[in-house]
Amino acid sequence: MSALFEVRNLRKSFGGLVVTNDVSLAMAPGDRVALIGPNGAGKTTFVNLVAGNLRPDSGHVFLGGEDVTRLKAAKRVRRGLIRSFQVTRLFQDMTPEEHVALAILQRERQAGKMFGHYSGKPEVMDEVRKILDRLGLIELSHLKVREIAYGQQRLLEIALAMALRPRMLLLDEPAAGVPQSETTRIEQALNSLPPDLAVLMIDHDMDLVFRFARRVVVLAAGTVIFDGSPKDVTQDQRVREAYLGNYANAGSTA
Amino acid sequence: MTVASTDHSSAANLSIARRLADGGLIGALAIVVIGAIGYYLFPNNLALLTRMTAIALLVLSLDLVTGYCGVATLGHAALFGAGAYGAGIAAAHFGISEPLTMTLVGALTGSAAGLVSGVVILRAHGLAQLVLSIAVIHLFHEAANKASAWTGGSDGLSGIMPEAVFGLFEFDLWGQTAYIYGLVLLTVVFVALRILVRSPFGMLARGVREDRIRITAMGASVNSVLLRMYVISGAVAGIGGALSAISTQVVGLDSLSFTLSAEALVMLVLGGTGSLYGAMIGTMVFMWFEDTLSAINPFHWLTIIGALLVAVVLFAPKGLYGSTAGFVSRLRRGRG
Amino acid sequence: MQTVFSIAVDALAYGMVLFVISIGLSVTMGLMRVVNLAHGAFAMIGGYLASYAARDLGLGYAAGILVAVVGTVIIAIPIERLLYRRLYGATELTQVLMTIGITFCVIGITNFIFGPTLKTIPLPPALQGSVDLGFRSIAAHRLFAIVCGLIVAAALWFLIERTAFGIRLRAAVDNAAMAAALGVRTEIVYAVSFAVAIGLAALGGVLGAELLPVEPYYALRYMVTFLVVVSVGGAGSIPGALLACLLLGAIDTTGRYLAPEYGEFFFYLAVIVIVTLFPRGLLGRSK
Amino acid sequence: MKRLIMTAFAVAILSSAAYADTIKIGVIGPFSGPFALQGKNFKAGIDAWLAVNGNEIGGNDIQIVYRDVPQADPAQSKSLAQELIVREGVQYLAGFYFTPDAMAATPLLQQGNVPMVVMNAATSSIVTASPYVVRTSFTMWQNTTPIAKVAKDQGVTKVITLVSDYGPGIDAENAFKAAFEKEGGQVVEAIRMPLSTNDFAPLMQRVKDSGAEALFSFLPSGPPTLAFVKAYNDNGLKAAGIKFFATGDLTPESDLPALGDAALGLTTTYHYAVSHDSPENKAFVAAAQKAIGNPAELTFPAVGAYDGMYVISRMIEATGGKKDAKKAIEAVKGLAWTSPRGPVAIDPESRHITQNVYLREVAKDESGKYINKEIQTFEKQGDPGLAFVKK
Repeated sequence: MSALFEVRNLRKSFGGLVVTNDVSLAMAPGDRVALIGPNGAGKTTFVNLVAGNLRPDSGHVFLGGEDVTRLKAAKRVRRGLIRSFQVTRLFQDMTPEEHVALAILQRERQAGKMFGHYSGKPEVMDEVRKILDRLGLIELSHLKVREIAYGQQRLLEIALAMALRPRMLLLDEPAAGVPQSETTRIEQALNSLPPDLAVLMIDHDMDLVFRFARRVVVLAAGTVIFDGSPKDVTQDQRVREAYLGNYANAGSTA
Repeated sequence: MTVASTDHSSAANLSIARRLADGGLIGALAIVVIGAIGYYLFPNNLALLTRMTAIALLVLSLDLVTGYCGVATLGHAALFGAGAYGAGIAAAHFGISEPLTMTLVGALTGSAAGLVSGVVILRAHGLAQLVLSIAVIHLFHEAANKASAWTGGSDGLSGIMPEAVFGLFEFDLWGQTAYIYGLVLLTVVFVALRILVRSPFGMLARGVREDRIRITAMGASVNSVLLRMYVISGAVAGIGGALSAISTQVVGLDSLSFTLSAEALVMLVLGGTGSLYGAMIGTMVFMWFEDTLSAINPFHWLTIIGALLVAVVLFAPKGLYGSTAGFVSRLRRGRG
Repeated sequence: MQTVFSIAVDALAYGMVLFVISIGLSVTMGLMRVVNLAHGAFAMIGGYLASYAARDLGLGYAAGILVAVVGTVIIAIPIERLLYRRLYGATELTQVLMTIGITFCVIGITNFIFGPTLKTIPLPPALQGSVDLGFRSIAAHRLFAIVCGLIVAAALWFLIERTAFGIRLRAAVDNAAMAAALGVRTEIVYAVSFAVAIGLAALGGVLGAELLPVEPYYALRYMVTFLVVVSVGGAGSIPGALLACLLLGAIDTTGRYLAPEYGEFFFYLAVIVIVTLFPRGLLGRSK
Repeated sequence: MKRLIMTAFAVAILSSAAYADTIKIGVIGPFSGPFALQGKNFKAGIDAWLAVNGNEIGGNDIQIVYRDVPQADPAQSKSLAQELIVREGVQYLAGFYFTPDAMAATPLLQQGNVPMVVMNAATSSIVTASPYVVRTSFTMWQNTTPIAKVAKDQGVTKVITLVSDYGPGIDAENAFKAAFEKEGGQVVEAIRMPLSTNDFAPLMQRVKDSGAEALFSFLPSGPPTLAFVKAYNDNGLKAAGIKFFATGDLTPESDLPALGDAALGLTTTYHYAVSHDSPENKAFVAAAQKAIGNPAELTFPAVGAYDGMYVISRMIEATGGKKDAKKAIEAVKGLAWTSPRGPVAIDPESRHITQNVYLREVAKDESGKYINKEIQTFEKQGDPGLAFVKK
């Protein structure tokens, strides 16, 4: 059986600097994978390559058996490969309700309609309310994004991803910039994601990673140096060295 | 901070009346009322008012791409001029002089010009985009100058004799027909645009202006949104051009000029980008100013227009409408 | 072959005049990030001052250049303090609106003071007449403009890349907050750069006056040309501007020689192609 | 019903204008913008006429209403003309620097019962657009045709033409070609230059390469003429003996101080030179220079405006101050008088001005001022261009 999502020998370099070096990874429906690594390991570049915001120098990305390497970002989204952003990318002058409605309409290929208003579509409004409610944003649905707190903006990022009904979800540091006290909400949201969805989450917060992921992939200097269960990761020699800044030595002996 | 969240359920179930109002009924009413006031206040100056209406259509069309989608252009008159020449050539060379048909032809040629300039201008962003738009308008201008057999070249295209509207209302010296025809066009276009900017597509366009990457991450193609908007914008500008051709019965190269493009941009920013009201208010204020000042002292009005622009940037940076609306909503919030 | 040489000479001469006039705008647009549509207005003020000094006061060409540069900078300083300061970091549309407004005012006032007729800046005898190059002749003042252009290019490059001021300027451009934290007084750096840009505009206005005569509408007439040159070169890049001027000069001159009636088409089609291929300009700084 | 109301409306306006003691004349021209100098000359010519003749004609006060169209903009011109007729109630429309602006207003004349006196716009076809148009300026054909004869008389057989690529330029090219070929000469090359051209060096090189013995040129008066004349000198064409022929548009008096010695010896044909030697012109120049303020700014549109005012005054006299466009036009058909430019007449057929065209040479007068010195006169020139107007 072929994987839902697979990356084969992905490579990308900027100038002489190799940021993604021969990375391969496969995921099945329902997988919860965390991608971790020290600063500058190339995690965000990897997400950008997978999502189609960057073009790889070589290698392939497959989704549901289809090679999507040549497809533009928007087309990958329409096939169910959805991403969130490390720094929220939201429309400052629109409300959460509008955000989610737009995502739903886009998913249903109705966003090109040049008349009517989403509030006139009960099925859209129901879903909008359901999603906002689930994430505790319903109280804020008519405020402009610039008026709501950052933690709530992060939740809205997740809401948008959910509204797009992903098959494969890339979460780029979903809790970045949010105070510890508020991460609970975000974690709840992550736990309530549909079970058959494959999720690849990037994060620094090890507590969150260990609670969420059933598999951990460690990236260092653009290379996968570990792929296994959360309990093994802290024991791994190379991972320790990577985080302790000794990777160069370890690499030469390996 | 969270005052407005109390009535979300009622707001979500917008009543039909409210939706109609949001759909532009108030705006349409305002156009009709202001139009009627203009008619009775300046019954002998309808030609200027008609011209204002035609230019308002151009500025509205510019607002669609600049205000709603964030495209920087100094070449938007290409769309207006294409509409004007389209309608004019249809009348002068092909005998299509029924005003509604001429308007339709203008809208079509305007859209075609929108498609062409969109394809070129959307290849870059920011400053490079401005320069592309300048190149486009100069190419259009030069092309019309060269094709003088069709366009009359620099002498202008004359011989446009529009028939009476519905065979009843003649376009004459006093310009009532032209004015009312223009006002009806403006109202119809306004309502249509009001529906458009509130539609899912309108939301998508605003999204493109604010964050292209997010729009892509929602699965929409930025360029396709922009190009479609450009075509619509072309139709609106083309209707404006056709109105100009019908009401003045002549089309000149100035309708495809950099100057007109720049003036339209100035009017839009003056009124406030990203709002249909801003576009219309900017047009009205600028043209009224220009007309009054140049009648009082044709020799030095440019200085005063310049000073006005500087004053707007300093004291009303979001444009006249944008800044007033912002002020009013701050006042309200202060009380609430 | 002779034709090719001939076109090359004209292209070089025209390109260098364009360079001298436009380079100040490249500084404001690339380094200060202000789309200064009033650039031509300052060049024109320079031209008027030089004409007044050299012709009406009879001070001579060199003194005329000096008066133009110093005088225009003095006129520009209050404008920078009152108006331009608010444009740093503003949106392009705001900058366009404000600087067009300033241009309109300058045109109106100039028209009022000096009247609508052309003003000339009398050339010294050494720059009048033409120089024989063997296969053709070229105007002496054009050779002078070429030399001045090269000197300006070299001096600017040195100022920006090799001096302490240049380092501060680049730091202030790349990250104003960080530069300020490091003790760079960004306000002063900006004011000085603005003065340099205006001085260059005035210099260009004087040197280019034989080609682009001084009259009130100068400020609007050549606005687009300056803007195009700078963006094709890449705002803020001195070598880029030089390359763009030579390239556009060559395209324009060749077009004018071979098919003058389609000159405009060639020029703007070339601009579209270049800008599409190099959205940041030929040698633009990346943001 | 609507027609009826509108007719009543119209009658009300027309009659109120007809019995007023003040007769309004609407003047449309470029009073601001790059062509403001030409508008200023319109105003100077009109003011000069009023200063000399008083602003009362046949017991009626004259009031001039100016409207500004900075650049060729027919839509604006038309709406201003409409406003002048309907709101201001003007009895006469005058001015019009650009052809499209004049063309745009012609459809209003019949319905508005208003004659139009074109004081500058120089395309032949304007007078054919409406029977209510009279022109007191010139046409490109009129001023260009004689220079072809001059060229031939000087023994030139091969000419290259360089004209600005727009209506008047193309008119000039066609006129020169027609006239020169009729004289047995040959136009070896015809170059059209974009209006925005500011570097003429490559074109001058091309003139040299063409093997022509002379060049004929038309550019609208303005900044490029300076660069053009300088390029002619700087690129060694003058030294190489290639003759320079043009219409007077290249050497208007207002540009001569700027052109300086570079222009000395240039030969042009034109209908008017400020230096024209006649008592009528002396009186005109004195009044017009006073009106314009700076004497150096006085140039050709002023005389078109001055004569236009004369024509209008005769129309007012003929109609007794009443609004009657047909009668007014009939009254001036065939009208002949001595203008500051010399003897002129309104051709009864075309309603265009028949006048002398002069060959002039740029020279210095006794006081060291640059002038267009008249050296040859082509008498009673009509407009040859009318034959080529598409019916």
